[in-house]
Amino acid sequence: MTLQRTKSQKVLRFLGNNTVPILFLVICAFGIPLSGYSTNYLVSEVVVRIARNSFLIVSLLIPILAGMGLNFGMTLGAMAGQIGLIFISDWGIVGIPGMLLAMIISTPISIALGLWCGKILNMAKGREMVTSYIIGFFMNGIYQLVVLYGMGSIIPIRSSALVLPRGYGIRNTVNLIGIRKSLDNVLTIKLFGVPIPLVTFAVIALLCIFVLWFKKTKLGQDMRSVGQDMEVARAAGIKVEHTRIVSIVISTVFAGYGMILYLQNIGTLNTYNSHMQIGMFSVAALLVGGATVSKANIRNVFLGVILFHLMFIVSPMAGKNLIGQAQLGEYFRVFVSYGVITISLVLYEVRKKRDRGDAGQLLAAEQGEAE
Amino acid sequence: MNTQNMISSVKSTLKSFGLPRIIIGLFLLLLFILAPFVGVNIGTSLSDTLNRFGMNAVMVLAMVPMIHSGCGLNFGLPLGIIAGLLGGTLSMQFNFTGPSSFMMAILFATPFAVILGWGYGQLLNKVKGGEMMIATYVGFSSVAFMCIMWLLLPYSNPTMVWGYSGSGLRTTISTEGYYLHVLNDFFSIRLTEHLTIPTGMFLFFAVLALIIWAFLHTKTGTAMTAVGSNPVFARASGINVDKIRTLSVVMSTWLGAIGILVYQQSFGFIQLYMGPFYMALPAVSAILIGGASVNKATITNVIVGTFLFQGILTMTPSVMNSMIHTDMSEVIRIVVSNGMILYALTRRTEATR
Amino acid sequence: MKMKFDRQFWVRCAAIVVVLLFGMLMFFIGKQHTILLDNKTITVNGQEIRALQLVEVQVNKLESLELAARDRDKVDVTRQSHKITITYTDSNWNEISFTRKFKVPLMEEMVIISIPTLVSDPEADQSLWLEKYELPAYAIQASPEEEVVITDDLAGLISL
Amino acid sequence: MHGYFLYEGVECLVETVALCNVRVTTKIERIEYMNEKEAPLLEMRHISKDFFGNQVLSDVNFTLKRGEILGLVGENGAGKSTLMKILFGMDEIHQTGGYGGDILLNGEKVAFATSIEALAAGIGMVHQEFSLLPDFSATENILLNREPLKYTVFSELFGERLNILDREKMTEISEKAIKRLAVPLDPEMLVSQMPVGHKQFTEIARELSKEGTGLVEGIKLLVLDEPTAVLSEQEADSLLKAMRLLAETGIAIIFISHRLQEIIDVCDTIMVMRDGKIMKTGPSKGVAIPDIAKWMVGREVNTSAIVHRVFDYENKDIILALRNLWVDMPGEVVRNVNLDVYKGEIIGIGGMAGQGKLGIPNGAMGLFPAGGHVTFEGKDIPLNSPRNFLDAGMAFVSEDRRGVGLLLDETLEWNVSFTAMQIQEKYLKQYLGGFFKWRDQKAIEEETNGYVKQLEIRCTSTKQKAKELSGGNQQKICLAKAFAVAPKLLFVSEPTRGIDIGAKSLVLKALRKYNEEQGTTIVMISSELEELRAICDRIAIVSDGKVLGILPATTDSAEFGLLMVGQKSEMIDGGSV
Repeated sequence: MTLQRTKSQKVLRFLGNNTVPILFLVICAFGIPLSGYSTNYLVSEVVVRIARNSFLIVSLLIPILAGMGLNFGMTLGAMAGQIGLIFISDWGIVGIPGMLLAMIISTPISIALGLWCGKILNMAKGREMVTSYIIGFFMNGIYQLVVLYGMGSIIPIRSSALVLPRGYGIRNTVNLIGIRKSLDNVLTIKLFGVPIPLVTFAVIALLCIFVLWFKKTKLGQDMRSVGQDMEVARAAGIKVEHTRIVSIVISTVFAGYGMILYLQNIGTLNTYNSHMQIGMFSVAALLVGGATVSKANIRNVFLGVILFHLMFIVSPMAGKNLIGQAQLGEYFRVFVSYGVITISLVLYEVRKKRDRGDAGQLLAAEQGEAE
Repeated sequence: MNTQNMISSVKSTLKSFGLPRIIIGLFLLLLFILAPFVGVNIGTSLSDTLNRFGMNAVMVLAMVPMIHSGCGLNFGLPLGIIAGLLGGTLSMQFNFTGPSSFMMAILFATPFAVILGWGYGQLLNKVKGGEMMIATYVGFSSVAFMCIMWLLLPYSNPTMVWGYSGSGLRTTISTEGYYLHVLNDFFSIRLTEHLTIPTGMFLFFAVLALIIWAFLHTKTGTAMTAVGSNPVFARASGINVDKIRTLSVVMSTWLGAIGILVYQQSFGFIQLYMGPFYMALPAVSAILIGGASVNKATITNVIVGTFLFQGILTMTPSVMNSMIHTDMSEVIRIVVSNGMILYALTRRTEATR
Repeated sequence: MKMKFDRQFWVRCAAIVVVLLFGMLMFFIGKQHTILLDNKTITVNGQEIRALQLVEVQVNKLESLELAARDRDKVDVTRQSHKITITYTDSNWNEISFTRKFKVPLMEEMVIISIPTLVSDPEADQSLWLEKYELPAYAIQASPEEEVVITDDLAGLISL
Repeated sequence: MHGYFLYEGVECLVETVALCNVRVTTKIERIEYMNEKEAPLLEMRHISKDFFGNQVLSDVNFTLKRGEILGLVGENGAGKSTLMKILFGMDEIHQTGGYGGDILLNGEKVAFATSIEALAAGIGMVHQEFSLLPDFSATENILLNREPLKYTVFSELFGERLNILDREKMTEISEKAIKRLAVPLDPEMLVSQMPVGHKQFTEIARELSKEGTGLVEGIKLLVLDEPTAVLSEQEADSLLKAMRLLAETGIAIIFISHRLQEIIDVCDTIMVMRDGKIMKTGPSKGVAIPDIAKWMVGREVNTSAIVHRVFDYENKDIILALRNLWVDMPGEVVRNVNLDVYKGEIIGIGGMAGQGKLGIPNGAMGLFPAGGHVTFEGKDIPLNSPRNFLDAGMAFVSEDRRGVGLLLDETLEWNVSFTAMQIQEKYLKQYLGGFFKWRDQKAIEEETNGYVKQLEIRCTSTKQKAKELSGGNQQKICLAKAFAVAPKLLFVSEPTRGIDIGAKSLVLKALRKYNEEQGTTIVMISSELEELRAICDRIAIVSDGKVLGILPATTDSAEFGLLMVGQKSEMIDGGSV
């Protein structure tokens, strides 16, 4: 038996379920003309952003599958990736071999961090998100300890271009000229004057296929069941804790690779803050794509990247043309990124309550009949 | 037998005190012991510690009401801070000077704190269970939103706005000539040339702490604790849970507002824009270090915690610097504070329910 | 967690080994070397070898460089073994061109090839005409000023 | 002490088996049966169990043959579920010091350490509450964590779990399992969209599907714990049909239910438990509901101290009137209750679990969404607001002590004084003309100490945390809390649930005493009829969310038994006294 709803209720429900994407469509609809950018420019920019960010965002999908919410702990993976990059740029390994080597280096670090993160999150069931968020901060401290004090003193770094003049610690920015765009430039075609890095897209496509395939595996199935109800899963003999940890490990490792992809496109590494925002922006983008804390798919990823980064590109210019201050636009997009996360988290919680409410209404309706 | 009892009792007391707290306490003690040997003046560092204690204590106190009513750790502190910033800037805008400016700042801040807190409380009532994460992001987005506002709001006091454009507030504004040190210098006692006690600041904190302590002993205060301890029980006793929660949030927000004003009057600057962004984390970890949990906190926790935390923040740079000539204080701050929060989050808090 | 020496265990070991080997391979083929091509008059064990008036040098398939006397130029290459093609006209105006394979030591960031030495005896061992090159001290101390490290992760927020 | 008629039971069994052979089996199977005659499928000998001195099972004996359906009936707390837990070797049995007696499966002695082992031996259980995943299809749920897999190369490196699910095979298996039940259950349907009956079938199909998947060689015994409780009539019928089908394939079934008609319809043998003993074991043939009811109820509680009193309803006015009350309390839905409570009486509300008796006070209090009319002393009390309920001068001692009744992390003083403080401003010093209401620690302490003495609450001090007390003492604290508000009418819900005998009688005495001294009207809800009969003046029996009838407590327990199972015998005229 299902509850009968009126048309208006249905519409409201639809709006309620897609608030964030709709919101963003509106923002972009206003922002694009205001910014006065040419379509061509915007498209090419967006293409670049897709190539740059989507891998990172896809790495968020698997913990959501396992019901652990948005993995703000992906920053851990980002750190691992950066460490890999620091090493290869110290050794002077360039091009695609350089990237691959960086990935190989990052993998064990990611796995270790992922395991640790997963264990912690198992200790904080029901509070995964805020915990993973704090884990991000905590690890940032450790990361600084290693990179700012360890590297050059304990961990050998020879290149003077990397090490601070004081003799240890990595500089604020590391120039990744060696691997800059090395993947993007392997094979690029121009569509209507829009350069498209085919290989990068191929890699991303591969990852998407992996995720789809993964959902079909036993492990994927286990994660789905754990995500729905840990107790039932445990009763059925599924190793709940282990499954959750695995999901985090996978996510962390992919985040590491994603970070390497991201940085090879950007070309310079901000040693001490690249990783910190990446988590936040990826999460925001995913949510903009219409994902929730409990449900997300590939479609959300790409829709998210497009909408979110459109907003990102246009807002400074729009701000400039609107009030005459580009800075305003920059603040605006920061506000929006955080605002989006806030809104979707709130909506998620409210929706959870509303669905419970539905159950109540249903029973009340029964009583109505009974009376 | 007796010794066993002894040991067990000692164990239990240690347990109740909490391992991380002990470690941090000992660490701080060690720093104080080391200080003279590495040529750090105890007096200076002690008065620094006391000063920082006074600066931050109120913001830590702002955690208490929300923890009591079961809203969890107030990661949304920046909201309160924004109210404080508005109050401070307004009182400067209207050219109040000296102590009166501080009074006015509090006066101006209050309505904002109440309104913001009320809305924030309503929101948190809608998202019971997910408070902390949402609080965090409410804080962040409000700060980001205010960044826009600071640019747009029609402030005109030349000491506050950008010189060249003549509009939009500066990133840091000096409280010089307004409420700089109004509390610090109030009856401040100078023991040695290094060691001064900011009496006024302590008194101010003491008053607020007393008010909270008293409140928790009133009818409503009792209700608040009960709501935090077991909302269903409270409801079954005819308490309007949502109302109590909202009240607690308003209180926390207001205390946050006052807290930042106290901070500024001692620090000497108003930090706008991204300034308040991460201010919640030190406060949160301070109260946790003091022995609070996600759903229990006392005034003692506030005092102990703030002292330990600020003590470490002041001591580590000076001592470390003079020992190994590298300033790792920043890293230590990050690790200690967030480590503490992690520790608290991973405790089984709803065990008895 | 107990070790089981079953098939999967060995498969995993193998996988790890493969990955490590692959990593090393990447190191070899990805390592970047800078080769300085130098056309200066130098004296090798007593006898002076004069620089060539004009010489055309090509490393691998990279575009060829023209070096006049006392010129120096550089090429960036990855991998270790390369070949260098040198084309010049000798004293009695007939053009000579020869190609020579050589191997750069793995860990060398930078090596210098003295063209005259190579030309004088194309068959000579590469140690005669190829040697590692240390940057002069002043080049390393490029930035003596202490740079402040910004660990504040908000810095990146605004300018992204 | 109660005698139990084992010999009788055994006789009947033999008879029954003969019966069911004739009824259900083909020649070949019959031969099997002959062979197995000596060794029954399941035999339980002298099973006994106590939870910390509290005897819940004593000397339980029964046997079960292949293809036999055993109906297990008994009041709540009669020991049914404990018996099953022992059979399955559940953890809580081991943690509470194991059990006495032997379990024999196919003649040889078994003692399962975990339910997994029990499963491996071919015993399946379907619990009362579903353990299904809403967003999974029936198939996915049936084969949860037992999915057949297709090999992929990755599994070599990352282990089993990276093999792909073999969807075709899964559907095949689940369809096979469902076919055995012969019910219209779509294997691809999501559980969240299923009617409750289908969920139940999915659960059973899961148990069936376990055979032939390596894990189990074959399901021999199914335990169904109140499977029909949540089902509609026709759903229940199709389930019963399915059970017969299974039995005919030689699977033995233990069927626990409160719906006696079903038991009689479907079971070969009926086993009635009471107070952890088997009261009666016999063939279902020819048994009438009243008999079963008689066997079920009629428990003795040691309430010897409490003597029946005669409460005259002459010129007593109605203090509380419930009219068309409906309450949406999950598991205890109240549909349409009409009830009058007279001033100064103690009225009991009884009935089977899940029939809605608990819903009544919770709804009246406003803890769960409710509708209808509650009139107290002539005034209509707005529903869904505990405050109004309390202000009117009523109080409620909840059955959910830990969840609703207590502040586990706070002191006894707080627990006792809190409600009174909040509702009636007791224990408060008022300053500044009532603007500032200060907690009066001294008054609170005195009050609490008073109750500690009065109710003989065992505690180190009134500063002790509520969670540190035993169940009985926690219950007393709950009473104290209610007494503190000096209510005109007191709802007491399951006051003796989960507390030992001694505490029980103490609590009951306290209630009776309070009623007599303060003249407080008491509405006591309990699933233990005898306890109600002990202290109440009248007892209302609730079934299917309605009051079936109200009888004076002195009525013979058999009558109540009938009412409980929804049977009205002619001599009962509902409502009036």
